[in-house]
Amino acid sequence: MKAVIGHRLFWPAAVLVVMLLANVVVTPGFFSIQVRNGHLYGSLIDILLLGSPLMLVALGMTVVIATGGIDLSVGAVVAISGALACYLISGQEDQGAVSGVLVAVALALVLSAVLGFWNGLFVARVGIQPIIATLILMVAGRGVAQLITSGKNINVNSPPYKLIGGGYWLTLPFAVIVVAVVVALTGLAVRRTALGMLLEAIGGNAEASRLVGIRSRRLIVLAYTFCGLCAGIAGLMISSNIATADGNNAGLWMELDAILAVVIGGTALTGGRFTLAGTVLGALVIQTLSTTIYTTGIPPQVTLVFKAVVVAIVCLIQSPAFRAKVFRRRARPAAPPPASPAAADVEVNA
Amino acid sequence: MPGAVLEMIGVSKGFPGVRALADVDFQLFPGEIHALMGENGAGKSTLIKVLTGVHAADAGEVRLGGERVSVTGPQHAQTLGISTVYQEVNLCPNLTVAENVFIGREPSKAGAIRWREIRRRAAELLTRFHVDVDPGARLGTCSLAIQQLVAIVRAVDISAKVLILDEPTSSLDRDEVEQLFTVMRRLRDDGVAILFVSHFLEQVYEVSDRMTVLRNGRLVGEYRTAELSRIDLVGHMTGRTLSTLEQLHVRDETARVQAEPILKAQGVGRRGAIAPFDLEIHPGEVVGLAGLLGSGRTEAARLMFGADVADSGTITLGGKPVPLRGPNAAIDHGVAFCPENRKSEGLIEDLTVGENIVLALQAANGWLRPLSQARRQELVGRYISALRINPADPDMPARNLSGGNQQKVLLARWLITQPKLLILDEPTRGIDVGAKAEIQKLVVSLAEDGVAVLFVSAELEEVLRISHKIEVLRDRRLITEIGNTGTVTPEGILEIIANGTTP
Amino acid sequence: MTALGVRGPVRIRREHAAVLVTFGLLVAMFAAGSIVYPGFGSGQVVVDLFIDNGFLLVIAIGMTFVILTGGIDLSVGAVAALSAMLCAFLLEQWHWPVAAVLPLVLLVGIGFGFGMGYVIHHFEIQPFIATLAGMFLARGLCFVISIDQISISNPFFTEWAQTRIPLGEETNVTPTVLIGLAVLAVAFVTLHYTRFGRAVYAIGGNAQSALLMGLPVARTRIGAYMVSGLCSSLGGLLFAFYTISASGLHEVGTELDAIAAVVIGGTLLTGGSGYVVGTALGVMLLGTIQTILRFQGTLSSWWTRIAIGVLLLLFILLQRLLGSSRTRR
Amino acid sequence: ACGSGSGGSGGSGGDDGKITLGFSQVGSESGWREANTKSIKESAQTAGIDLKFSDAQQKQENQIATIRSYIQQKVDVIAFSPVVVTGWDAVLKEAQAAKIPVVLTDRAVDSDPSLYVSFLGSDFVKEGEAIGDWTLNEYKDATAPVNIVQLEGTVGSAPAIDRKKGFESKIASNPNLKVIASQSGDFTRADGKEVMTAILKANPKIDLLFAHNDDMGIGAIQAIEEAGKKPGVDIKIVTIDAVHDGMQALADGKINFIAECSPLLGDQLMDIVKKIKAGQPVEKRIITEETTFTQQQASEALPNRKY
Ligand SMILES: Nc1ncnc2c1ncn2[C@@H]1O[C@H](COP(=O)(O)OP(=O)(O)OP(=O)(O)O)[C@@H](O)[C@H]1O
Ligand SMILES: Nc1ncnc2c1ncn2[C@@H]1O[C@H](COP(=O)(O)OP(=O)(O)OP(=O)(O)O)[C@@H](O)[C@H]1O
Ligand SMILES: [Mg+2]
Ligand SMILES: [Mg+2]
Repeated sequence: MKAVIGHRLFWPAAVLVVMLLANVVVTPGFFSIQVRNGHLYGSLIDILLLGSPLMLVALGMTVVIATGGIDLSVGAVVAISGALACYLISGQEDQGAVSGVLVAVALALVLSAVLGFWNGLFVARVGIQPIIATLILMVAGRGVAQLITSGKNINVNSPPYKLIGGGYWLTLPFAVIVVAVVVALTGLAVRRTALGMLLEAIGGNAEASRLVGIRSRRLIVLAYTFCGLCAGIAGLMISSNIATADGNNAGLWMELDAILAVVIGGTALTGGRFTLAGTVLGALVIQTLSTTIYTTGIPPQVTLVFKAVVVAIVCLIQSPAFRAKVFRRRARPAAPPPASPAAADVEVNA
Repeated sequence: MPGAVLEMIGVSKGFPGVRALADVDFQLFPGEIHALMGENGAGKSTLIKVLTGVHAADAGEVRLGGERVSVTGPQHAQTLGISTVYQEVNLCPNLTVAENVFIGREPSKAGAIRWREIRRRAAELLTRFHVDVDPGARLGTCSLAIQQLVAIVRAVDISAKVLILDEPTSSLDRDEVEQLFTVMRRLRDDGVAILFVSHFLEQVYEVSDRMTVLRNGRLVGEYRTAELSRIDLVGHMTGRTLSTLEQLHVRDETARVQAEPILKAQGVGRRGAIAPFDLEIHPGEVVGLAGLLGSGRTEAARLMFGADVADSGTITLGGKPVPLRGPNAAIDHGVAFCPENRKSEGLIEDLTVGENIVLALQAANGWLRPLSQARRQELVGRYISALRINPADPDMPARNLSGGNQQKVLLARWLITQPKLLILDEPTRGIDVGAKAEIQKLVVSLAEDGVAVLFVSAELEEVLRISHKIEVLRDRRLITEIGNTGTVTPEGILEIIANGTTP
Repeated sequence: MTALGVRGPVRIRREHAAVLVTFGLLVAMFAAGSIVYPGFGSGQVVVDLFIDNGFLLVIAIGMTFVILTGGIDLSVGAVAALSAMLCAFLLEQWHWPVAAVLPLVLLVGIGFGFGMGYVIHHFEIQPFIATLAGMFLARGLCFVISIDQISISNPFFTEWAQTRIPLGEETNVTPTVLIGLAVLAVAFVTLHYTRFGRAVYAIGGNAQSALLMGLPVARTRIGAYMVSGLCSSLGGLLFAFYTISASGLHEVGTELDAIAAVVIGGTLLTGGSGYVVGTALGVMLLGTIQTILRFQGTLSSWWTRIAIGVLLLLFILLQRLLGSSRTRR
Repeated sequence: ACGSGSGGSGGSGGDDGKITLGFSQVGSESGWREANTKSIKESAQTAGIDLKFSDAQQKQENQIATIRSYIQQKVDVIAFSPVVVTGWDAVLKEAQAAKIPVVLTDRAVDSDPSLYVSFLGSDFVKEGEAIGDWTLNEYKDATAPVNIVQLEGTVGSAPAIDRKKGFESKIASNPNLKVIASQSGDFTRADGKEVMTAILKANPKIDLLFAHNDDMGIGAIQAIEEAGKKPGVDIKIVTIDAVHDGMQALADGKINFIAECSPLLGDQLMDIVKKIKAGQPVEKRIITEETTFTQQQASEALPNRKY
């Protein structure tokens, strides 16, 4: 029990579970999953599917935040990637051709990675503060996306492209599979190699990392490139899901949601220690929150207040200082005398 | 005898997995200098932090002037008349020296801070302590020793009933220590109660009246300094009877001179930091850098590692000139460097002890070639026990370690890479007597195995004890090199520095 | 960091130099604008810069306090909108007197700051997330108060909004500009001549050390957020003066503008280093870029954005090049 | 809309050449807006008017500053699509003091009408009412309750508020018509789809969907199709705007009815500008010629739609 509560993922997971349960109370069929049209169908599947882009963006963001940076440009990259892919596909004779879609997807992803690389260069080479370096791309990138779409929606009608963000494979949403694969690969890359440790070292103490011989610049550039790539995939998913590239609105304010997901997951914005699983949980919490708002019929004008309250509760619950101060004070009169060391230990660890 | 000004009764403090203090009693009287003794991790700093309210005690009470108080934090402690210098410099690097001395109690008129007054008074204070530093300099640009002095100046200037000094002298030279002691004695005579922590037995014996010894968080006893011999003190601290305090004179002159120098610096210098100098280090040789505070030892060491970039001269490593644009080039050639400021430049506090230890090796391997779990455990385990890092838990966050143990972690980090040249900047800072002897022994045995060591220490005796040759620096200039023939004494070196003999 | 080559006093002057470089670049940019676009180089354009960005200036000044402590405040735009909304609502729907509304609104801003600061300090919640929740809450409350936009018809307000203080021929300023400049002056004095201000810098330098040095860390940190809350709601009121109305959609994204202004002005996001004067320059820079684009007047929406990005980039690169060239490594 | 072509020859008669029009656009938040911008740019060119264009990126302060800067630049006429309804008095007075006539496009403001010369645009309440009328008519024989879902635009924006108002005021007369869910989809396709997906799960029986613009409607159609229902049949859909994609869906039978909100204000605007410059009187309030489309009408109109 102690080990479970002490685990760093306990609280984000608990919050997610509570939120899902709350939904069941309001919408009894919330947990039901059926097979419809040959694929899984249900609210939980929706959450996974619609949360996929956010999970990816937050994943990249986690790695950047681990190095002590931040990437505000992810929303713009999401828009650019979707716009470019749709632009290329819509220009093709046969939109359904797999090869054409593959080329478009590849180009969009390369461009996204290049944009991430560009951010990385500014942060690591030129030495501009990450928030400003990426702010530039956040502003200009949105313009680039609109430039590609000429400010209009680009519709595509391409079944292979539709698969990425809205299709199903083996009854499972393809996007969810992609996310699972990317998360797994990232997890392996980060924890099975020394990458994670080195990134944490850079975020934890940049000067000490330099003196220990870590080639931090390369790794920082790598982190931003990866983040750009993740945002690129997310952009494909979003545009594929609605079969439209919306350069104006795709990924708008997504950077805030992504950072929020990272933080809810338990990674500190100051850099250093990070957890990918926590980030995935954080993204799911956010997606569940939106779905909850829609299904429970919270009026639009109080949506934000509701969000604020939930975010506040989530954060307070997660904060050891809060739990110590509030719950202990209340628990104290009832607590057994300090003679029982086990009880004391739990308190320390809780 | 007047009543105790400060008293701790039955104080306990535990951290997850560690019992840092267990039922400790402690008394401090006005007009005494009281030394708190113990090995690394014995609980000295924890006791001090409980006293000043940084940590809340799990049990026990603190009495001030006979009355029970519950100190809520350093600010509260200050208002109660307790002024503290904590271990490791705890000042604000982004503010000026003068401001660090006065912040929180700035002289002001009608709410507006009087800067001129601050600068004037700071300059006065610094001169009084013979600290030669511009009060307007940003603290972060000053050497660690200066920072330590500034912290002392600040604490002493806060006129208090109780003055607590946690390892204030770890980076200081004799002169500075002497000045500090003069001030301490004067304050004692004025009735101030002083709590003093140091791993230098000579200093403790020189200045303290009484001492309290801790071991593993438990009180061993309270003694009058005059009545306790050093051997007994060490015995109390370590719980063992120790005989290795003596010298270790193992020098083999013949082997090293013939070999090619592992590092050769020609005209290497950096404007504003250190004048161009020449230096050769051979395999198996221990080269000591001696000089007074601010003489440029750290700067010289950093240039040879590429931590700072030299703006003149060439460095030859293993026979080839290597441009050092950063630490990586040096590391690739087998150079290792333990910086003097372990908190900001060495340790990565977020990471665990084990991760900190393997970091240098892993960085050299590159991220794609991780150490296998087994090898990692083996290496970490070996060095934790070899250096007696305590607690011996590789998964503990490094920030939770006591100061001395953190230093050992840094040493382990570089030893693991099996360097050809090991640059150690104040490696024994804050390390207890037993461990210090072990580190010195380690350096000697490394040298016997053919490793070259560049050894920087503020403690001349230590430099003399283990180095084959000594480079003497003054005013950021290397003035001479002397072979350590056994006739050289600390006084002799001081004389060279004073006379400014140039080769 | 230990002993660097550069000695203290030189270093400090270098920091001042960074502000000077920013100022120089700003002037250069303005000069370039004057040469390219007719009518750009007039005094009124400069003054308009202040008029149009007065509220941002005030908000960014508050943000400077928070960033100096090493925190961040995402709620500023929403708190500003809420303040304007509350003000408009009380004046128009409940017909409260101006003398009661204005102080109350400012108090609400301070209260918001206090709440977020309290949570951040005592419950150790990351500033980003605490203020993000504050942003949601404030923005949400706007819509709870009124989903519609509210026009302010209060005579005092409309009077003030149209007051112009002449500065020579053809050039005049609004009183809000003077308020903005006054806030700047007060902030400068507070940061450099009061204990509170110095403690703000100390906490940003190293909060742990500041605590051990016996500084009132809790009070200072919460205070910084209260200053930011106050500045936000004052900024919101200025905006209400500027538009004589309130809307829940006002000042969306202002937090990013404010952060950008602060950081462009040379303040480190990690805290402890920076000047409020730099922030003012940062605000002016953002304003100047917009003005240039307005005078250009031929760009499509997307080229406008791209141009903003490019101008920002050029500016920051030049700033980096001419300013503190860190020769350390 | 109405074709003015090239009315006068080379701008206004005895003036110093071309007319300069300063136009401040809200932003570039949607395809509709882009069509609006394009129309204005193209019409200005054909009309030989020198257009100064600026994008306010959804910020009122930017728009006010832009208008100020047009006053500085001494343009002949200022036109703008206000971001919000309120807060324009001060800057409009400045324009008046500088004797520069102002024309509002697309959205109205609540300032004193004497401060601007003319308003050219749509009436969002009317659009909502048109939808409401259609709904009343469609379900006039309904005996059981009709479950309506509403996808609102951006919270607090004028079109969202007014369309909702217009719609709800109309359907209030029939107690059978019930709005069972009303959520904001932010005027975007992606959000429209996401919101509808969730609402479909929570509400098994939905009869009618009213989306505040075509984009959200199209997003919702996808959600409905993915839920295995037939848009336009199982769930009837009504929207506003009549942009190309919407019209296509209408013609395809996936949408049942659209109230037009035309972005093509360019020609009309240029006409007004010229009239003003020529000293001719213009109407205070010109509602763009807008209509409504049924599926039948859509198929007919589709081939010659410009946007
Ligand atoms: N914040 C903390 N969390 C967990 N353990 C801690 C913490 N601070 C100290 N400890 C542990 O408490 C014990 C006592 O540490 P303390 O710093 O008091 O030692 P010390 O006597 O000052 O040693 P040194 O001479 O090395 O400074 C050590 O085992 C240390 O690891
Ligand atoms: N008294 C001083 N006044 C100003 N600057 C100083 C002073 N002492 C040291 N410095 C700075 O530190 C540099 C040399 O310090 P360094 O750390 O190399 O000395 P050190 O010999 O290692 O002494 P220590 O490590 O004991 O401080 C000088 O170049 C100077 O920049
Ligand atoms: Mg200690
Ligand atoms: Mg040194």
